[in-house]
Amino acid sequence: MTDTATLDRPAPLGRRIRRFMSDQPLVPLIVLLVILVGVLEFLRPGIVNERWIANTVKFAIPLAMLAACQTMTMLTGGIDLSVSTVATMAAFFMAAQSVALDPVSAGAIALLPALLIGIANGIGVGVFRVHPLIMTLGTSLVGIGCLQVYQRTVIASGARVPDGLTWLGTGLTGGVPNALLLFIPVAAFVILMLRFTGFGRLLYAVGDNERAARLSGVQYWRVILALYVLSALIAGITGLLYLGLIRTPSLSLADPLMLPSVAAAVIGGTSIFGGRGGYAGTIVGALILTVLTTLLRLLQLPEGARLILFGAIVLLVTAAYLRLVDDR
Amino acid sequence: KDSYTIGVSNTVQGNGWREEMVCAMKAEALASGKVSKLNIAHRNTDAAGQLEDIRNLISAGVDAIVVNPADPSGVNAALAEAAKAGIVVVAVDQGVTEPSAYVISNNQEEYAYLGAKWLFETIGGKGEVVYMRGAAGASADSDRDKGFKRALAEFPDVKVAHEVFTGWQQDQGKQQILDFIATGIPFDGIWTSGIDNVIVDALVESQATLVPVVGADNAGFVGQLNKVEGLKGAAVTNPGSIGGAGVALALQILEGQKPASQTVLVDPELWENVTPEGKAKLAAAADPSLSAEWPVSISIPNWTHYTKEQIVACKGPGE
Amino acid sequence: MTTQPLLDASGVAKNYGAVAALRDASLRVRPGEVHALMGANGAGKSTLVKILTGAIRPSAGRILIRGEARPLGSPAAARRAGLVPVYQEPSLIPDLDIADNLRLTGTPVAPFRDWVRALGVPDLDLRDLARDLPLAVLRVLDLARALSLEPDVMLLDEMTAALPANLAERVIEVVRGEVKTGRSVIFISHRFVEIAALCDRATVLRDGETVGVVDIVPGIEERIVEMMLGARVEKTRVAAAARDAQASSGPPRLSVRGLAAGSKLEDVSFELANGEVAGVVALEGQGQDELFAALAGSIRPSRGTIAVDGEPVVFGHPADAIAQGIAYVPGDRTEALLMQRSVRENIALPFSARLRSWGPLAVGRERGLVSAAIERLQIDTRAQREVQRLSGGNQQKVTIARWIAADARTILCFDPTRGIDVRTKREIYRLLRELAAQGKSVLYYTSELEEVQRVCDRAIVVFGGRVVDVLPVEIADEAALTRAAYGLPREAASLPASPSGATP
Amino acid sequence: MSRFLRRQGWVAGLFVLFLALLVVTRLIQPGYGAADFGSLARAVLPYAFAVAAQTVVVLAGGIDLSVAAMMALTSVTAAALMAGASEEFALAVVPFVLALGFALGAMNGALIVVSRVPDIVVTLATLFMLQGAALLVLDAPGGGAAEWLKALIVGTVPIPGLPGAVTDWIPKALVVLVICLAVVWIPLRRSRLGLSLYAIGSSDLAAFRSGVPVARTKILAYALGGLFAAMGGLTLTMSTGIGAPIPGPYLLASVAAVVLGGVALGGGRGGLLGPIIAVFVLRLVRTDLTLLAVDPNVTTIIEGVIMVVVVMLGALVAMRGRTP
Ligand SMILES: Nc1ncnc2c1ncn2[C@@H]1O[C@H](COP(=O)(O)OP(=O)(O)OP(=O)(O)O)[C@@H](O)[C@H]1O
Ligand SMILES: Nc1ncnc2c1ncn2[C@@H]1O[C@H](COP(=O)(O)OP(=O)(O)OP(=O)(O)O)[C@@H](O)[C@H]1O
Ligand SMILES: O[C@@H]1[C@@H](O)[C@H](O)OC[C@H]1O
Ligand SMILES: [Mg+2]
Ligand SMILES: [Mg+2]
Repeated sequence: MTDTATLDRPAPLGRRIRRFMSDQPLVPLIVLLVILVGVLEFLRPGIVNERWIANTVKFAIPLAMLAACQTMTMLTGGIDLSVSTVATMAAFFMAAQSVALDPVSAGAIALLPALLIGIANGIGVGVFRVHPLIMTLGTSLVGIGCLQVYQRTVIASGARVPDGLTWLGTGLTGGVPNALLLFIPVAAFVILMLRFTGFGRLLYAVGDNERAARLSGVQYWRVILALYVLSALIAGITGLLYLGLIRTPSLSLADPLMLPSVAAAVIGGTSIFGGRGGYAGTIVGALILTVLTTLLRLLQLPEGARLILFGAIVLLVTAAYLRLVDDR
Repeated sequence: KDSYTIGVSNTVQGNGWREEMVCAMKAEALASGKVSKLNIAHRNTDAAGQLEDIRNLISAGVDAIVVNPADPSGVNAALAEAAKAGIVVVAVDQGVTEPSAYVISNNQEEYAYLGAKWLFETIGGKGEVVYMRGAAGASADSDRDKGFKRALAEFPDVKVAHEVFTGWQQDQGKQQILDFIATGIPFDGIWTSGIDNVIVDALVESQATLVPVVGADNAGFVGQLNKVEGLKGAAVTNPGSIGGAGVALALQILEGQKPASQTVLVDPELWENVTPEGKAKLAAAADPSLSAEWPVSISIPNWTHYTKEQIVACKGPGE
Repeated sequence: MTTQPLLDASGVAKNYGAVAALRDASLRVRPGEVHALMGANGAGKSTLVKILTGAIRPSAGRILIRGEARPLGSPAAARRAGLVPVYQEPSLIPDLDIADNLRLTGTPVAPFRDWVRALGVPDLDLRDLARDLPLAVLRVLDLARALSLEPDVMLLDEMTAALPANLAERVIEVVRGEVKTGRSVIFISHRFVEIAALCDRATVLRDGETVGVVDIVPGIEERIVEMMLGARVEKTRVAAAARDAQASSGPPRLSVRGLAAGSKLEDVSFELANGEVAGVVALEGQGQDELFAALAGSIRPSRGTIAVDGEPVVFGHPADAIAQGIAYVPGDRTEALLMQRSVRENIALPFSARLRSWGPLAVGRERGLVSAAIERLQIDTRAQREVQRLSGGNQQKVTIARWIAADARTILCFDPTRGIDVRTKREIYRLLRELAAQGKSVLYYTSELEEVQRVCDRAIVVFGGRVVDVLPVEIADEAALTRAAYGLPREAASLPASPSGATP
Repeated sequence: MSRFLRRQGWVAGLFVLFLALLVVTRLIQPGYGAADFGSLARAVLPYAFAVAAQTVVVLAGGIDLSVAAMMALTSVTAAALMAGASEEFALAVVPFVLALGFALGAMNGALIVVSRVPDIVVTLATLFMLQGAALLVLDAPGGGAAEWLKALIVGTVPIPGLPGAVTDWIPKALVVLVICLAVVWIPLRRSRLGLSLYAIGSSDLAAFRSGVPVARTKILAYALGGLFAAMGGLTLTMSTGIGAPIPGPYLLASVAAVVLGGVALGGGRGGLLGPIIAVFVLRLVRTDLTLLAVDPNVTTIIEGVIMVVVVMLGALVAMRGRTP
């Protein structure tokens, strides 16, 4: 049974397109991505080659992974502003611990702060009902502070990026970025989790109507705790990958990805108020932002004009997309 | 008196260079034996925030304030108030226009000029270069821009193929250069404002031609100049240890030894890996034990008195 | 008719995406009449009200006021044209106090106060925040606000649905007085008693079209139902099988002793047997909300005990009650539904709630259970991708279907037929009886007293936070229930043998 | 009384906390006096205006991620216009910059209304745009400020009839702050427009049905936010004597102070006083940490913990209040 069954006469073409878009929200996003790539190729013929695609994908992956955290938390009406700090912490701890430890132990230690911040966020938001914006901002400040204290120990011991991470972050195999080896499973996990697991359902449910979820027996704090822990762990893993890509454990490593990660999720069609959206759109959103960044850089505009265009385009795309998809 | 308290104000946090600067201040304070307490305000903020920090330090009753100014004139008001309260004020790394303040600074304009000139000469006085600046709007960046432009004016056949702001962020810089490489537009050299090792990484990873690269004396980049096969390049010194020199100067003034001039400029040096002398300097300077973002010049002769252990330990008096 | 209609709407249509909420609605209202707007769930009544009051714009149609086309682009414009609504949902600003709410809408305070008093709320403090007031009071305030604006046409969309009997009566009285002054009222209700008592004529909508206009005369009820549904419907009398609750063996399904919760529920004891539908009857605010909330695990009782199948239980969260097979269907469906999610996800929600079902979904099983529940409740799934696109009645069905699918053993229904059309109501009655026949038990609060005899086995009457009487279904007619609900003793004549499960 | 405590309890509590912190400050640094309080007031200025901007918008149910960028743009505009200009010229610059802020804020609001994109996303986009515009105005810190403007926030106000010991504790910066906020806020709060603002924040559907012009009110809320941000930008120029195109740390600080100040993120509940007191508390905490010479890195941790703990406490109090 579909909506169409109730129609007396065929709807006008415009409405049919809209309905199609509304059922297939990925299509307009992909179209937009293709258009952007087209513009790029038009401006600089030859730029769109294998190397460029690999490069774009390499940089879109960490962004898409942090945007996964935003997607999941936004579905519950939240947001996770601690992801960039968590990623940076994981990267920094990894580099510092790798001097003395094997990569696996170092990685485990590196993900520990992620776990702790995730738990703190989950308890604050889920149990104490602190607004996610404030809670994650607060833990992020605490995290940065701890990192700065920790950073001193590194000055003495030095830092090292494990070769495995470098291979994963920067390497290509047959022209294909090795980072996909990490990203594809993560993306598949997030997409399948959201669509086909009980936990995924609950994320949408608490985001749509927390009271209703409660009356159906859903224990909010458990869902939220699990969510923010998961978000922090994904952010932590992103940090490790990003370390392999940039290969310098700076204290502000992942900061520039923070706001774009929110933008990618929004452009990808996830509602910041909860209950609506998905990860496939976010991935395309991350690609769109990455290509857009390249495009603006190639235009050789003054920095100020570049920022203005960037903001304007993000806004325009989001607005157009909402119009297109919102079948009401 | 041998138990001074010294206040410190810095407005960029989480940048290796600035961290080294703070550690140098602590180490110098400890090594001098004359400082009982360092009172450090160290956070990411703007000139207005720095005004607040300096005023808090005045409230705390410190004997001297060493400041890395967010702006040459933006914090003058608080610096003047400090001077009025009898507090010795020393600005490090960048100058201030407040006349009562002492300045001990790296010469930022010269820093850029030296590196750019070497680069333009190395590429044979003509060609296209990529100009990778710092943070748009930061004063160190605009000073360096003056130096770069001065060198550019001396080489009419050198063109800027691409000018970008890295924001002094490693990842930004790396993505920017990878993007540019991917366009296939030829270029003959790269000048960076200290975001250097990731640029070399990018060239190597993307198997692009290794063009000459100019950067700062950061440990990571110096290591690359020594080791990376086929890489021509130069590191221009920009010691973060200037912070230690600032503390030393403040102590001298407190002890009654005023310097001849209000402003002391530490001139940068250039270490390239083309000539044997340059290579020797680079080899001597290399320090793989340091974090890649830390400048290798961890001390300034005649100014700082601490040991490497002390600066690396990063502990001040009483810690 | 020679008198010019006060309001004349014709050919009104409204499309929501693919679904036409209204196709061709017309409505003519004369000065000084109470005009009923009737129709089954999803017929488009609310949509028409919103169009007439500028809350939404029609896709097509012509609307004349006193023969003139007036702009109805916004609620403010509609108000200037003399049309003032009371919507189904409270329209006061939750975070403003009443005085500020009045100031915001330019409502004169003195008449407002008078109306509030006339409507049966004597002690209103204008400095109270709207969010702190109970739903019924908010409804009354909305009406009083509309009245004090002295509109030409007042549109009351299921105004009485959430009101207890005493307040509903007051509303009817006030509205009747109002039309004497020459104003008109458009009145939407699914309660025929009210329609008969109040209205002069009725316009009947079916599937977004006006299918007839009738005068309200005795006996018209059957005819209206026929028009609304497009077919004759048998009128069922007492559905409850006369059966003995004691007969079922074993401990009672639910037994409540000395329960107190919140500020209103003082001391309630009763038992609910397996296979029983027990009615709960109370005036507004007698503690019934707290009673249901406590049984559902939503709030913690301050005193008293609850036992399930003879075992004492303590509920800290609705999940605990659900684990015991006790499900709660709130009266306000926006409390129970995920409005942006599909019918299927809404119905399947309880399946995923427990920690051990957080993993992969059993898609096949879920689909089976969900479609069985949809089938059983005959939910109109035309707009199933988002529950918010369903009509009110269908939304209500979804809230019940969820627990049919989850196979709950006990359902706590809080006024589940509020604002629902006759056919749907009957479907729900039938369903609840079927459940009882299968040995399940239902606790059924209703604000419509006549429902007790249609669906319940007995009526537990709560007054002042205590059980004041338990009436067997045979004598639980509206008169008897009303007396009891006001805390009056039974009339001597009708006193039968003590009913089973009465308060000790 | 209980009504007052329920509605204003949080603000009263914050104020007590502020007084307690002042006492603590005196204990740490017995010499802490009027001049130091003046420094505090000046430090508070840009934050206070940022938080005022955020508060109006949040009350109306929105959020403005562009406040800091807006402050940067208005600050550089003022500084660029005043550089080398006469003292009198600044008389025209001030209203111009305020009008600019108002207009840019209105642009934020209009974009939200027209595009139907959520506030947080629109202002995220305008954050980039305003920052870009600031860089076009001045690509490096610079410009100037009229002397009279700078002097406006230095020193104290002699109030005839009051002893110096009292007026010493009334720094000009505080007077400027109070006047600027009061001139906008008090008439607003009393007007129907102010009610509309709370109404759309509390429930835009109910507001719409009550006849409130929702779109217009929303645009106005953002415009007022822009006006306050412009005041904040001006105070930046007044205190530093220059304009800096890179936004300062005012965005996150403004959101934090709004919440600490008892304004519900989501709209409709709270006032301006709470967030302003919260700013004073947060600034004084920093002063105390500096006076104590706490390790600067630990300072960040402490500020984060304070934010989280205070908000958690507030949440706890609110939960207690809900279940009687
Ligand atoms: N936003 C929407 N999107 C899609 N369809 C809608 C929307 N709103 C209403 N409809 C459809 O329009 C029809 C009429 O709905 P409406 O709510 O006006 O009916 P109603 O007469 O008030 O019914 P009820 O008595 O059940 O509330 C229903 O079939 C409903 O599913
Ligand atoms: N602003 C809106 N945007 C989109 N859909 C809306 C909006 N307001 C109402 N609707 C939808 O329109 C339909 C009819 O809404 P309304 O509240 O009138 O009906 P209802 O609750 O079914 O009424 P009742 O049960 O009282 O007859 C519902 O499906 C509702 O979700
Ligand atoms: O080299 C730079 C230094 O001079 C500046 O002041 O701070 C950041 C550094 O990277
Ligand atoms: Mg209706
Ligand atoms: Mg309806």
